[in-house]
Amino acid sequence: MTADMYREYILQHYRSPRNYGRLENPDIVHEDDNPLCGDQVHIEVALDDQDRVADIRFQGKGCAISQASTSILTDKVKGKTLEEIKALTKDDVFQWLRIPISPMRVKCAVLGLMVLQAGIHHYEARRGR
Amino acid sequence: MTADMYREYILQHYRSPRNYGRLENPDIVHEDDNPLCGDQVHIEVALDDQDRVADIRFQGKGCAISQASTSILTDKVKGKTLEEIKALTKDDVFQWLRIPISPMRVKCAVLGLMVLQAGIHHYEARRGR
Amino acid sequence: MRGMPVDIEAVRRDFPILARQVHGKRLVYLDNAATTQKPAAVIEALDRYYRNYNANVHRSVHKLAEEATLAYESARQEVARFLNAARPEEVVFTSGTTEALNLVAYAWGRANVRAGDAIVYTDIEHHSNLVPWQLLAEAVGAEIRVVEVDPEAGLDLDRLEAVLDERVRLVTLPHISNVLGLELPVAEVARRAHQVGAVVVVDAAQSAPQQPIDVQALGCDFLALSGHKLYGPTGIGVLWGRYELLAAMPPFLGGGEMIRRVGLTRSTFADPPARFEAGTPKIAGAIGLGAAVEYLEGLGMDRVAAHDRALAAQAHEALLEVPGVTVYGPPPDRRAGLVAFSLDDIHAHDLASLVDTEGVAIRAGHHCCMPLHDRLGVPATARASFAVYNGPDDIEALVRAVHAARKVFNR
Amino acid sequence: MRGMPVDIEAVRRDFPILARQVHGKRLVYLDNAATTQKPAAVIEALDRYYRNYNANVHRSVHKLAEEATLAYESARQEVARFLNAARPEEVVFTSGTTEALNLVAYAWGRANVRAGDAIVYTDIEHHSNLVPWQLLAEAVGAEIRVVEVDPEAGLDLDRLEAVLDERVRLVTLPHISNVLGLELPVAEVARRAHQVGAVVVVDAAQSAPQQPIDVQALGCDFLALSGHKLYGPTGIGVLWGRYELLAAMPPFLGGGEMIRRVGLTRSTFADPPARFEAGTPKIAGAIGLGAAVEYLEGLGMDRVAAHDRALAAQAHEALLEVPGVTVYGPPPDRRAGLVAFSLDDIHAHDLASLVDTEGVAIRAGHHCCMPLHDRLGVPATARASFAVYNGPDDIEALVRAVHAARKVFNR
Ligand SMILES: Cc1ncc(COP(=O)(O)O)c(C=O)c1O
Ligand SMILES: Cc1ncc(COP(=O)(O)O)c(C=O)c1O
Repeated sequence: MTADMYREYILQHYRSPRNYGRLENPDIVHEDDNPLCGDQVHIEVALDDQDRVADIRFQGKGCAISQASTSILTDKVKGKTLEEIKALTKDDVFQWLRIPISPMRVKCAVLGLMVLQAGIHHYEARRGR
Repeated sequence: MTADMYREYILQHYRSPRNYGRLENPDIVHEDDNPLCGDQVHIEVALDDQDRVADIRFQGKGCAISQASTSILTDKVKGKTLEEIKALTKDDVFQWLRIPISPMRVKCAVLGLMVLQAGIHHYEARRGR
Repeated sequence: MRGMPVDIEAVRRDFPILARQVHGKRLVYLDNAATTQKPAAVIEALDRYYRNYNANVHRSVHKLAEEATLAYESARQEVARFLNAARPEEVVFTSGTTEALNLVAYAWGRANVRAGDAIVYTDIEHHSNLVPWQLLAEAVGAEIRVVEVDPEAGLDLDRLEAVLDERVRLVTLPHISNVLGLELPVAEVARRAHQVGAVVVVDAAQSAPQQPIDVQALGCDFLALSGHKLYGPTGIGVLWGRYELLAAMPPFLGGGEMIRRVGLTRSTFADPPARFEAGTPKIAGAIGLGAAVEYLEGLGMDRVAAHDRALAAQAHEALLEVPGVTVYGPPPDRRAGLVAFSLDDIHAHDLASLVDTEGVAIRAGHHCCMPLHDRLGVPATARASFAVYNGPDDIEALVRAVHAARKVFNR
Repeated sequence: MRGMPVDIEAVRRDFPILARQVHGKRLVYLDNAATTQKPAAVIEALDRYYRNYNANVHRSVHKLAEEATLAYESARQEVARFLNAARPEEVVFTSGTTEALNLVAYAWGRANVRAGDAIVYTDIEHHSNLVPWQLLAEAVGAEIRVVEVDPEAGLDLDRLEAVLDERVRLVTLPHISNVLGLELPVAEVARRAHQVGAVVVVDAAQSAPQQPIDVQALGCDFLALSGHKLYGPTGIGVLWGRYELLAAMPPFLGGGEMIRRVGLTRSTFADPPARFEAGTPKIAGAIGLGAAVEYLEGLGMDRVAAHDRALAAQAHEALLEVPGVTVYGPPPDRRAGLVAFSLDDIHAHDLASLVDTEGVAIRAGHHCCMPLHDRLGVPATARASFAVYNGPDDIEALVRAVHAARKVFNR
């Protein structure tokens, strides 16, 4: 049932997102939107010297699913290496969310991950990898 | 039944068309084809001084229905005025043919009439009517 | 007869899908502006075609081809009558409104619009009546002039006059906005556009299912509609065009059927409508659309119009009573059969997902009207749109579901 | 399994239309190259869609829209598998082969072919693979080069080489000729065309229903097919294109769905395949085509190919035994599943009308190949074309009917 998508903790992430805002000196900055519904996510990442996520912030607008899942994502990837993040899939996001994502909302749920991974690709391309 | 379209007298008109050939000094000359099946009809008409069909000839290539119906047409319009010919309809052709024309063959059956009527229109336009 | 309302219970029995449940609830289908459901008459017409007389049309002489051709051409006649076209040859079957509008933009547009000419449209267009003209304008170097429409008051004809001059080759507008439920004064627009020699294109995707269409009374030059929004199949639509205009237009798609004579390097083309129906036509689609139009004429388009508008007005008023709801578009008494709205700062997708759990199907998004949503200042709205099988119970279900959604977000 | 022939009786039970009679006779449907009949699996897939989950796709979040979207996208995946496409996004749904070829001619062609460039096609093309390129050549000032194909021996690759140089931007050809039943060596053509940097377009309207298609093995760049010839619904077709080419192409039709961001005067566009599917898609059509492809895969395309070719060879030989018959195209052992022929100087339409009275449906005409018929020196031919539900009894019926027609004309 779709109503299960709107569990209390999802709405809490939506209302009071974790890691909201910007960073002083981010290594990675990327943003994109989901043109279907207009959801927007902007992500900034600071890396430590081993290319692990030292800090991460995001800002965004959009539906509860896209914003809550990005909020959860930012918590989950802290301390992870870029390689580990690139290996994440939709299924990882679904597991973190612990709610049934209806097919038409998948793009909302994974928007944050897509933006983060695209940001990493741009970062690596810039660094000539 | 479509086989009825191929009655003996239809095939006779097809094999030995009436009024086949050309005229010495035609007043009206027109030809056209049915692009669907490639049927062609060329008609020439000589008028008397009261704008009646004094003589008519045709040549053509194509299916039995188009050629036979044009052959019959040329017989039927002799002595008719241009006004009378312009008033002829598909139904007149069907009556002369005395066979059931299947809907997909209507264009074949009326090709001769269409060419003759178009020829009259061009003729009248040329004479400034 | 004409004065009597639509018998909703009888109509509902005509639509097989309404028997189904969604999430264990009765299906309350209020996404009719996106696509309508199909009466059994249409579904069975398709079935009959495929089970009994499927064949390619026009070009074969055998029995099945004969039956298919007659059915296809009689569908054209039915649509012509439905639109009050001067002749059936003015009805070109396309795959939908979108292809119909693109056909005009490519075939008429590329031949008639030149660098420095101007194209006029409104700021409430559906993307399908926006992008084709943008592509045309870019290809030929034409200018685009946009007429602002007030979401509530409608089109001010003075604003139209302000952009009309002899450089304007084409004016296009929606008959009914798919977001605002606003009807535009097409006949008046056509009269004024014709004074500067412009051609008038009407996007009737939303109006054709909702009210009687008389192309001659509207006085427009082209009109586009979609079968799937008109209780007919997907993949079929209509471009109606004035015959003289169609006859003067170069072809659009090249292929079988639209030719007169094909040579290895040059070809000549058939008369309309064949000229614009390249390739094997959408045979079943056209036959299904013919059945849909017949079904609607059985109900009477006047009654359909009254029905849809009454429901929309009622929905508009009922939604306004839900705290936090904003409704977009004209007041209830001037509203066509749809209502777009938003609820507090709940995203429209969340709202639509939540009401879906109650069996209520509404649409959420920009409804292919991004520029209008930019103007309204919201990225997305929710939209309930009405059809002949909807009734007051559907509106009650909608309002209940919206209340419930509000509770979820405010708990 | 693979080695076993098609079980004709079992297959016939899958096709409801075969139960019907024509002029009191069993329907012998041999007009399959024009359009095939549909198995119950396809008709029922359409029916299920309209009765249970009809909704617009992609843009709504409610339950029906979810079901419709999943079904629509899984049809894309099935077609991608059927063609061995590298990815489903290479499959663009169109209204048929004709629209698919025009899409390439407009979107790819207008962006990539310039004045002085050359386009290569054969002299056996269907009008749908001729007129779009003629319109393109005229619009941009390109040159057309025609490769002659020998009706019996086929395409001589040296003749192709003779017209290939760096000015050639595009080479297009039919995979199987709809008149000659001749297969062209697409992979070889593609290899040579690619050596001069040309893009290769394959008209697979006739081959897709008749043999396994592997776009990667063919090595072509675009491939077009029609659903209605592939046991699927009318009004649906496919353009397959290599992803990099599709991704680099500007849009064709403008409208909903194909956009990324729409402004009042400028817009940006979605990635393929959405970029090329403007407006509400042919939803039921795609779902029906998916069901058709599934049905064919159940039979096995290798077996379908063996079946159709065996019948065509048999028909070819049987027809040659009728006095006065001329058959066009390659010998029986190299013939794909269709036979075009003429009988004495009886016009093909008369022949088709007469065999129709025996319940035998064949096609007569130029089969949208006027230039080829000019070359063959006949205005029209009769054509029998075969499908999985045809059997030797159908060929017997055809030959009997042709004999009878001969008698009518010779009496
Ligand atoms: C070889 C060939 N190409 C193209 C077409 C055009 O297909 P459609 O009419 O379905 O667009 C056909 C069939 O008519 C064909 O046989
Ligand atoms: C006003 C309007 N115009 C055009 C369209 C496009 O119609 P289609 O998607 O059927 O081509 C729609 C519906 O989507 C519409 O509501």
